[in-house]
Amino acid sequence: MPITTADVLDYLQEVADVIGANKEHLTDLDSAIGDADHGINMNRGFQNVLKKLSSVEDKDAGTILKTAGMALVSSVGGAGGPLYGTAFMQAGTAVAGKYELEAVDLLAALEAALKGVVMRGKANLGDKTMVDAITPAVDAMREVVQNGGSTLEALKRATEAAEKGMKDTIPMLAKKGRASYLGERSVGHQDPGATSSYLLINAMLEIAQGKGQD
Amino acid sequence: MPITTADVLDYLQEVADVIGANKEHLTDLDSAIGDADHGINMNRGFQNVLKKLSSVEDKDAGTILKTAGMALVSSVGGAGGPLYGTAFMQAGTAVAGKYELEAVDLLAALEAALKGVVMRGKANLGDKTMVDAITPAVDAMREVVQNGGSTLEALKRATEAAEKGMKDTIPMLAKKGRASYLGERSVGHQDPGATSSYLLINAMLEIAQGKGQD
Amino acid sequence: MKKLINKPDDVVKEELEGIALAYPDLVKIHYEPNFVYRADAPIKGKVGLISGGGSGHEPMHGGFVGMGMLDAACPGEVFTSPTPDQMAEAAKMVDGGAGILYIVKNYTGDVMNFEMAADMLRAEGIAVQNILIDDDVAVKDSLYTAGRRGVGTTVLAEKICGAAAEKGYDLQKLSDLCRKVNINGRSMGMALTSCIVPAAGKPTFDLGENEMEIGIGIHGEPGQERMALKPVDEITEMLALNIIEDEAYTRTVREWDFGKEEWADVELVDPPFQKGDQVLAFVNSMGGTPDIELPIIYRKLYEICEKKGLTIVRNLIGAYITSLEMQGCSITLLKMDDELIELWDAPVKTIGLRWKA
Amino acid sequence: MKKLINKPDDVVKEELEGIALAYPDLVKIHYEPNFVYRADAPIKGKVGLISGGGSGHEPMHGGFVGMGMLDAACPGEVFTSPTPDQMAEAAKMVDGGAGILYIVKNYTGDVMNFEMAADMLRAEGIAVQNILIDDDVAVKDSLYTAGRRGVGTTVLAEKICGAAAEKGYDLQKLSDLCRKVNINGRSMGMALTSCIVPAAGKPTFDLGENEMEIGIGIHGEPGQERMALKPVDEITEMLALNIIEDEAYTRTVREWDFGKEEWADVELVDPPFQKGDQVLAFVNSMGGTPDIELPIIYRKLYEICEKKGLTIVRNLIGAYITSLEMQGCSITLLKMDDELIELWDAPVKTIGLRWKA
Ligand SMILES: Nc1ncnc2c1ncn2[C@@H]1O[C@H](COP(=O)(O)OP(=O)(O)O)[C@@H](O)[C@H]1O
Ligand SMILES: Nc1ncnc2c1ncn2[C@@H]1O[C@H](COP(=O)(O)OP(=O)(O)O)[C@@H](O)[C@H]1O
Ligand SMILES: [Mg+2]
Ligand SMILES: [Mg+2]
Ligand SMILES: [Mg+2]
Ligand SMILES: [Mg+2]
Repeated sequence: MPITTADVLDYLQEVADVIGANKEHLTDLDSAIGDADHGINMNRGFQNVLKKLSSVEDKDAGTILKTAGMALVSSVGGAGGPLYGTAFMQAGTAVAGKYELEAVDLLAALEAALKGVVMRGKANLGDKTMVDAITPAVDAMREVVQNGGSTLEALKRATEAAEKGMKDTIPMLAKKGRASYLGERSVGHQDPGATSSYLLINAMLEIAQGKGQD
Repeated sequence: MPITTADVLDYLQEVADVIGANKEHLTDLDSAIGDADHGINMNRGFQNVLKKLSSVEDKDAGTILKTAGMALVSSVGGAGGPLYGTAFMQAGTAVAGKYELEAVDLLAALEAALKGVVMRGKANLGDKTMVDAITPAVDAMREVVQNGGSTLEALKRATEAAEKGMKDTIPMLAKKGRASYLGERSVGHQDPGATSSYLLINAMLEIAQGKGQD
Repeated sequence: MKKLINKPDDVVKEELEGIALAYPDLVKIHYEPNFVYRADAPIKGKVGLISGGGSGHEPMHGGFVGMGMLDAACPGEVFTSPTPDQMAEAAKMVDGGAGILYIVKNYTGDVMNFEMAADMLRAEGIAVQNILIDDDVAVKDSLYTAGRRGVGTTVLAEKICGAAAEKGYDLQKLSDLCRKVNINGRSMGMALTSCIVPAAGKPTFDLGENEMEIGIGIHGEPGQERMALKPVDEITEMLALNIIEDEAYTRTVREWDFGKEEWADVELVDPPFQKGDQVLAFVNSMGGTPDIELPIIYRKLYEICEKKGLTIVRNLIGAYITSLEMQGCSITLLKMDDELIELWDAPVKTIGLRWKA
Repeated sequence: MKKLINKPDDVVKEELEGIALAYPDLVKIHYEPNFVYRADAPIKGKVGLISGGGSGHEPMHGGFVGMGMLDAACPGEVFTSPTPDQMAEAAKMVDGGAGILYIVKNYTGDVMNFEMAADMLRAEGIAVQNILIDDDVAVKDSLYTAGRRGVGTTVLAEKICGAAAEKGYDLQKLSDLCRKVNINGRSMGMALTSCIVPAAGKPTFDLGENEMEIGIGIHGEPGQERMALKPVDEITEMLALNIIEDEAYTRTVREWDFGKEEWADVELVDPPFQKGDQVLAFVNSMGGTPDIELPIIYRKLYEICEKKGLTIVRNLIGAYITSLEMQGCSITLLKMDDELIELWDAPVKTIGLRWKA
């Protein structure tokens, strides 16, 4: 069973729920090496996404994702807004016109999202940003998809990789974003953006698993 | 042995020491029902008194006390400055020209001091001010002196009475000074000014006792 | 104690030294006794307007010295009334021959010290009047207390009387104006946190994480009531209603009787606010409350005034009469008329208040 | 959390509502998207000067909207960069036909959002330039960080460029001026206490009773180093020397290339201060530091500048770029020349900064 636009809508609802549940956690992480707003910002953003969805419920996956991206850009602010906003808009462009997404489409969307984040933020791997969670997830997914694996399998591997990438940010010294001002003091803390990225990828897995499909 | 001008100078030194030692205590009392400066103010004032004494060391008791009063007026500030300043100036006027003070002179000085405080501050007995410590002290002293008692005896009784008067301010509801703004909340706290007044009277006793005289 | 200071005993002295270096065109500083005075003082023929009080209320009063406001300000130690010699020396420095008006906040210490100073000046032949500011409605009666404290209205009186002195009001007219401002102004304040007197080194009072003090003055003293923290709309309503619904307040103050040449008891009555009154609304930070919170208070105050039939014709929002780093606020309403509005709008050029100059 | 607010989520909205009620002659407020703009906007033929950033830095930026300073300010949520739609809508509202200059503090979020906004405006045919402020010497290199943060110099740039825009500088000249202010301004800050982001509800960091943070930004974030509390003279010396002895700082920023019609990397170098320089000295409270402490800092700063051969020709002392209720301070030095002095002295009429008007 491919991912349908209903699944995409479910996914955005799931993300909104998960971000809401992790609002304080993300903000705490941002307190340690940032300015204590990442959870608050992301939550405001995805609540706004939910509001905007009703007008595009019957549209293709690309339109839905682009709408979500625009909603994020105009409500999150900070670094997270342009980065995640661009990610969703680029993902939407990658699957423009489609109502059903196969594993290869998902991969294309995630690859486009990552490219968008890097284009906008210019972070390199190891800079202690969301890029450190998304990049390994995209790599893992690509490997599964290129070997003909299922969507579920691809998302499982991607989630594992994102989780590892997220945890790997702990010992890193930040070189981008607000945490970079802390220099050595940024070491030993998990990056909030990498954490939200993991949550966003894990939410895809939850949706896929919820469909009980292979 | 009458009180000499050397004793008066010793007394002012003793007061400066005692106030210095009780600076924090007086300030703490003032924190509870005032603005946390009584000990600081009194200490600054008596340190200034010490500075001004050198020029009047060889003068009569009246001049010494008036000099102390003026030093207090120009350095204590707050309510304490005009009140204690006036007290010392009036006491000085009461013993103007004298180089030796008998019990009756001391009584006259203390009576004048109290009158000065009341003239300036218009507090009544029971208003929870320094008047509540000084008044019973003056009364006790008068009784002893009128019955022909010694200076030491008079000061002992005055000190006891001042101490009781000081403690009696605890249950009082303040009606004058800053504590009066607290209304009912002023009840249960000892008045800082009554406390410094007790210390000032007790210091006279210390000096008299130090002379080992009757 | 966390403060940007060196030694507690040097705070006021070093503050004055900094002001002297920072604003030489505006003010000069005299040390021992300490006072701040207009760089261009004395102004011939103008009444000298002077105030003073403990330090720790900055920008009041030193920050209000300059064209269109005070001629001099006498800073005491933190929260301690200055001494008569400061006040008298300041007066002699700025005396332009038209007399001196002392604006005195009603605290026992301030009142006594300013009265002693006035007596000293008169002995030297200088005409001087003392006008009290006693506007704090948190103090209910004057019979069983030292009377209402002088708080927010002081700032407004200094601005308005400063403009009038600049315009040439004589001592009598200026005293009448100051008294008029005082009886038409009312204030009330509250604190979220205590402050720390530098020389004391610890908070004057302890407040729980969910508590606040209502009815505080400006000396870091506890207020009249401690209560559970509330949303700012409720706090604003509590303060504003206490002010607006305050009844006529009667008390006796001492002023100098120039006819009889002696201090005289004068009975003053504050007329209550009435529907239709025009007011100046002053929302004041106690020092540690940041700018982001003040418009939120003003927003509610505006709504309440509207509901009560009061029209806000002018406002002042900011930290003007403070208690060191205390978090909290006070509200002042002053009934305005054409004279007061014109004087309020007149140019002023001081460290703390400046417009049209 | 002790704040004079209602619901944390409503802070910015209610703040704006209060500002609208308090200063209708000065500014208007647009909601959804939120921005503050001059009551008399647009001014025909004048470049529109716009800034913005997270809320919590009041009076910056909304308090700097008005004659002689900004045309509009875009407030984000507390400590969160505003969004591109706010910035673009604000620009369209105040566009007087001479283009828009965005003054952008160098934070990843602010930079990205303002770039998106500029792209949106250009798509509608409006000329727009983005000039970064990155003046915080606490950030040593730009290769391994997001580059120096934009702090105190922002206030000075807004005042100076505001005066220039009023005088008729075109977009190119105004951009050059803003860049010149930025490369000649340097700042550094410190904190005695953390602050509390309303929506977070607890302090961003915990500091011991005898600790302070050195090298903080303005978002309540911890600084580069935690150390034992020191007397203010030592703190001032530490900040001032870091600023004065800072070497040439080189980095690459993105500006719009009007010739090629694309974003271009521009290398900028901040020239170090030199003996004989004339400077503006800006002593800033982080929000919770009371007025009494600031002149004490200025006093020491003055002494250090003198020793280092810098002449302070202008100063600014107060809470202008803050981090909510944080106690602490920052120091900014800006090298001045005749052009900057004249523009600094020009009339300004905003909520937060006002003279000669
Ligand atoms: N240049 C960048 N590229 C990619 N991600 C970045 C970049 N800068 C910051 N981030 C991410 O953004 C997160 C912070 O987001 P958020 O707190 O919403 O924004 P802000 O730092 O503006 O408060 C960081 O944890 C990091 O993962
Ligand atoms: N009207 C008054 N008459 C007599 N004593 C007074 C009066 N008002 C205040 N006091 C005394 O002054 C004391 C406070 O002194 P101090 O703290 O130095 O002054 P302030 O209240 O101005 O800070 C009170 O404890 C009280 O004993
Ligand atoms: Mg953040
Ligand atoms: Mg006291
Ligand atoms: Mg006092
Ligand atoms: Mg942020």
